[in-house]
Amino acid sequence: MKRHVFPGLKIAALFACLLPLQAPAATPKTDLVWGSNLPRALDPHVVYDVPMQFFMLNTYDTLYRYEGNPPRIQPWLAESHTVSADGLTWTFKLKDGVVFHDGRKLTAADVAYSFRRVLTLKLGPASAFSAYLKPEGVTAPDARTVKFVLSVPYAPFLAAVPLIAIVNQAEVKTHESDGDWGSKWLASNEAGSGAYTFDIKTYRPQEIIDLYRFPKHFMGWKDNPNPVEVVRAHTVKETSTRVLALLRGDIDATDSYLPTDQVERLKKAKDVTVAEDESMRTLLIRMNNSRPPFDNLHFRKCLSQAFNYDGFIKVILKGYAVRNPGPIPRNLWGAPADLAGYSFDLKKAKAECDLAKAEGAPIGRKLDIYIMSEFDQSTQTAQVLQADARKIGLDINIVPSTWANLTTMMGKPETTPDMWVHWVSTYFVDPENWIGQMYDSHFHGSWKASSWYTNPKVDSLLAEARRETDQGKRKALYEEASRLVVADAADIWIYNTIQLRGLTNRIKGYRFSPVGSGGEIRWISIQK
Amino acid sequence: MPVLKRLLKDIPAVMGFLIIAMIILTAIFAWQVAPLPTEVYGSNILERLQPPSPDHLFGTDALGRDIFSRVLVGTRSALTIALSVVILAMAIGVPMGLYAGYASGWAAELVMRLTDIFLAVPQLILALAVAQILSRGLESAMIALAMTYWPFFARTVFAEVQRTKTSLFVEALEGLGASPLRIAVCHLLPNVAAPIIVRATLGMGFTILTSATLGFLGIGATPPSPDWGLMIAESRQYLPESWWYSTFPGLAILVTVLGFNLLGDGLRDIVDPRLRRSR
Amino acid sequence: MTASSILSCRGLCVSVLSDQGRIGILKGIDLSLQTGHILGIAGESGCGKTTLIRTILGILPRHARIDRGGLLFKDRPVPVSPRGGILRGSLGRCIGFIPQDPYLALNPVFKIGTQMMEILRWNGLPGEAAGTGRLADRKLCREHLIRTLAAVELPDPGEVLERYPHQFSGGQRQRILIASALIARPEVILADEPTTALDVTTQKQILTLLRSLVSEFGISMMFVTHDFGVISELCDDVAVMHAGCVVETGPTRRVIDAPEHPYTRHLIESHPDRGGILLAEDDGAMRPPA
Amino acid sequence: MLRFTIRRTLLVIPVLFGLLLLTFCMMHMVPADPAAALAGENASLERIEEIRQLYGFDQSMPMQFWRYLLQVVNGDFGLSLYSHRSIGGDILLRLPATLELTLTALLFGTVGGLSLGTLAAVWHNSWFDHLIRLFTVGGLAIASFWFAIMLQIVFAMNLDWLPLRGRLPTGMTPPATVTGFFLIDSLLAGDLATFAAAMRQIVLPAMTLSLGSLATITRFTRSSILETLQKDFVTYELAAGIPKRRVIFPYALRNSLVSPITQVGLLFGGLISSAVVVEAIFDWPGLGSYLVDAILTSDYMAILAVTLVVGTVYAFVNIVVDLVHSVVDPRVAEEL
Repeated sequence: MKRHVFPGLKIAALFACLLPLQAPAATPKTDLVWGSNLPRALDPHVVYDVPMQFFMLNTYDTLYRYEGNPPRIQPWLAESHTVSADGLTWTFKLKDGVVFHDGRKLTAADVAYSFRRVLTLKLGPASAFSAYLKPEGVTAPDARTVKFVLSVPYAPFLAAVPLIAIVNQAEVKTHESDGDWGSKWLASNEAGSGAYTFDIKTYRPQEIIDLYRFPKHFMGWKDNPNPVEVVRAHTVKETSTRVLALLRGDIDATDSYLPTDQVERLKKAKDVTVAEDESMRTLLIRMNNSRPPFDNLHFRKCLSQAFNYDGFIKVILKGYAVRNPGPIPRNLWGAPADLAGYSFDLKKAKAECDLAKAEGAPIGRKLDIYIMSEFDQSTQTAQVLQADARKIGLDINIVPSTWANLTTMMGKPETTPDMWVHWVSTYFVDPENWIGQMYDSHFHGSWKASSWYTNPKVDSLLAEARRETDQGKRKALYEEASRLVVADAADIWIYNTIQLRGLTNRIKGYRFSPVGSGGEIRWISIQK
Repeated sequence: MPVLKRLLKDIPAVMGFLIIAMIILTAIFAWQVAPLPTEVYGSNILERLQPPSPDHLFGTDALGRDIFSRVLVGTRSALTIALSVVILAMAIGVPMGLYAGYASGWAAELVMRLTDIFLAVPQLILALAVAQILSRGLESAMIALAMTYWPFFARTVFAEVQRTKTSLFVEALEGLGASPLRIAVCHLLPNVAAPIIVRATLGMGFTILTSATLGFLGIGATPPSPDWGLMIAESRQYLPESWWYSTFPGLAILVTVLGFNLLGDGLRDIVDPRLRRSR
Repeated sequence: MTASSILSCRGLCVSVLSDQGRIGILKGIDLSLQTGHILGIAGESGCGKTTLIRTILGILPRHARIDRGGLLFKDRPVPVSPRGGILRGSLGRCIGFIPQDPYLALNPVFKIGTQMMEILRWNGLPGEAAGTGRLADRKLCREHLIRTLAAVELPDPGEVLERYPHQFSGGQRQRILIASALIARPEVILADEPTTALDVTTQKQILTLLRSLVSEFGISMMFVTHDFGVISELCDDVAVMHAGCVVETGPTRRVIDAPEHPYTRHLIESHPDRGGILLAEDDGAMRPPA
Repeated sequence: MLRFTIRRTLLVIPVLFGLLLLTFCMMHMVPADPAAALAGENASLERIEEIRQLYGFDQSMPMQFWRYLLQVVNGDFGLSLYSHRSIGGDILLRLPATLELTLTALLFGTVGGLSLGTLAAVWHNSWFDHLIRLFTVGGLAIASFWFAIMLQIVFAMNLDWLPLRGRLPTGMTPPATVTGFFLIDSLLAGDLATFAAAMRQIVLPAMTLSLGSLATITRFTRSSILETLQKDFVTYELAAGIPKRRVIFPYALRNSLVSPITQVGLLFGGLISSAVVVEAIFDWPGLGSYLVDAILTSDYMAILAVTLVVGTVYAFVNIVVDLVHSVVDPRVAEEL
């Protein structure tokens, strides 16, 4: 009887039969599966963040490029450059024989078009230039010369040049509509000259990007006998999933922010290594210096000493981070080598708190700390502070939020929260990227300057460092500014990141740089 | 009490009742019962991610807190959220349903079309959108859940009122000149109380599930609150080694929701024998 | 009257298992249905009429079983299954059934044609081997069904097959059910109060139809009812049941005119429409064929 | 049938219009200024004003609503505040993945639920029946995100039987798009290896997702069959000589389908809801994970667009359910 009654069972049995079929090994020998996060869109002039760096460094070229750790700026598309004595006119000479992926020759006009495009769209990387460079300031006097005329002298200009990908002007222009500079098209396409080309057929936004080696890349491939032919970049969202995928060989590389709890496990595994590289990415707790009780120096000093730096770095992060006591990453010039900063001492913290109280600071109120809930470390940081501050009678309330909401909130001191946790990554390798944009009151209103810290002495030091072209003099200026900001306990600076990336052992020649975090595939060769 | 007698005969419903009674007691005395009350909020990072042991029955979490104590204290927040949401949804939905069911005309029609619109999107999706529009945090999550749950009450009440309003006693009251408000509140409402209670009981379980989901997505409760959904979300990056971290809060959700569902089913069978489903 | 009995019960005892143990429902039933006759079975609800029908049809519920006695079909004993019921297959297509409530007996979600075809499928066309679950020739079967529907005086039988039960009135549905009972051209039909759910006019029409079908197809029928009016109109013989026993049996006229058992008398006297019974006696057209 | 479909579809329009109005109102309650958000970090005031005009944020509310209505009807949900990509395009790319997952889960749930429910009803009050009853209550009490994680721990992490994440193994090329459903497209392309791989990938997420519908459908099938078996027509069919297995399947089962089927519409809502977290957990590139991303980046336009699209899909699923309902039970079609 049951034979007739339940066709469902037959279907179920059919499904069951299919299950034991092992999926065929999908990865050929010269393919590489990259398991890091992917950019939200593909236009390097619109989006600029860490996932974009991966895409941009592989598919586009730039005038100069950072290589190595600590990063050194190197000529790339440009052969050389000159600066006028007043620091306003910068002239770049291009290399010969560079071709785009469609075979067109790259000329100075493409470079000028790319910079103008960024400066007009005013998105992504534009903020590094908008204060001193107008679109009209970029010209191409001849096919191999690009000239930039700045409106004010700006020493970190060269450091920011590697941000701008050079796009194929002719190709982008054919896809322009309504004066959008082709941004609708470029959001899901690529028009570069980089070492890899992008395949639109298999593209799935934020899910899959397939890259193919570009044999005619201007650098040539002589240095790499076994290059990666195809890069299949897949987003793997959850870190624990990512680790498992690496262990099972589903992917060849994770992102470079492995949770420290997983590192031990990967180190024990046979075919996997963990690349540990100190980067330039600082973690800090921001304090809104304009709002009581954070306007009180004693109170800020109290909180600075109420955070368990060692416990956080040594126990929770298992030592995979380096204490960074000031605003500038300790491995970058401009960070004072002897800066001690603050250390965890609840007794001293309590004493500072009492002083603040005596001065009338309202320390009894509930203090909000905003976190980005998608980052576990951001939560943990807030919780470590919360737990210890409770011991000295401070009531800290954790508010989860998102990057987009937080950056909107930083526009005004009234909407800026009491505290928030964030990282400052390497957008360009110059102290300006950190202390310059974080503590100069000119930048108030941007998320980087969200402490609303005001100190005229610091402002003038930073302004001078911006004008000065001699790096030795600039170093001294930044060191002095750092000491002042730390003495004011403007924020709670915690660590400089050690980037951890899991790699399978087929990967050779992995090169880490804080810019791009080691995602430049052209250096990697595959062991056969 | 014939209702109670019939309920006692229904073994699953009695089980549900006992589970809920236990959970309510746990919630009330959570701080007394929890073996390590200081470790509910206070971190103890030297003892992080310990597996279950006699000291820590359910192990410890990433900040070295005792998961057993946190799960126990978590009953408080789970019940508070569920109760607030259900009461709030009732406060909106019941008057709406009464009005739409008893009065007629365009306003009543509008109320029912409004419920149509709210029911046109699955509750969780709408709640996500609403919670996102309000600022983040537990309060907005609760408001979002109530905002999206009231139509269920309105529908239930509407249907019941439609059924009873044509009955003789209502017509008699109308004949006696009782005011519509009086009829609705004093005479119709008690008649629809039973289905409301059933809906509310089932809604408690449902709300606990949904709010845990919101917590899991980072929209509901905030750290360090011992919210079950949040705990599971926090546990994910420690898998599969720290299996206990996600297992026990999940079991807590399962047991609690099971309790409410069992009781709710039992009540429904008694209130509406036509809907006898499980037997 | 020729005394050949086509179907008879001999000391039939049926009991059910309940919370209080086994309870006897039928306590030694002796009955016989004469070939070509209509046997009325009268009695109040609860007296065991339905159980008797179910026993004969072989659809006793799981907790019921035959304790003693049995059935004879054409004087041959009908086998009993190990579970204690009649084996349905052993009577097969020789027996047809008309249920009580035409509103409930048809499956609402299938077309009439589908349902009748299914019955045909398991009973087989007349003259063929008994149903095997397969249909030999759809066209032939369809023609057979249309013929059968025409026999119960349903207009446009081809159309009837394509429609759903809810599209018919109660009387029409009962005709469909009668047709269904006739599909296999059985020798015996069991009718379980087939007219109680219908209004008086329809009831009359159905009874007339039944009578004419019985003579047309040469069928013997066992007709269960609690209504002596119907019995007097339709039946040749009557058996009166009370509390699981047959208390009186005999030709209809004799039993109505001179009931022997006090219970029979009580039944006849309590009939609301005694006049109807008497009227029927005088109505020659309603008389059984001699 | 056609008239029924058309009328049923027309009934949906006012509801969707209301939903549109609701999302429009919600969009204007958002704390962030959409123009400022679109302009990006460090944008100048003039640039924000330009964008405000370009997108019509400076017009009157009814005008804005009209614009929004026209846009949405054309499938244009504007640009994502986060990726600056077209939201409508991205949703269209991701919708098939979600539909494939939810429909597979629904298939698991329906086939499994009908089988389990029928078995439980046929073996009424046996140990199997009791087990099934426990499951039907328990299955609805399990948080899907937790169940997903548990399945991952057991089947993917520890036993290593099934893949952990994704729609295809990494490095495998998706089949040529015809329907957007990998299971169907791979079969159409005759690519059995891809089909098998896609099948393995979908098992865990679909199992997680189907849990609720499996429990519900089992429960309704079981009680419905028990109820049907009490019906007169079942007795009649038995009496007419139809064997019991035939009476149960298909006759009684078809009668009992009505109440489980009416549940399917409701269940689909639950499926879509659970899909949000389940997709996020299994990295399933569908609408659900798109929504979670949008939430994490406060991409309001995208959130509201997903809400609208889900509402539309939900409405149409309910129409299909009603159509199936009317096929199963001919009386329904005449009521409307």
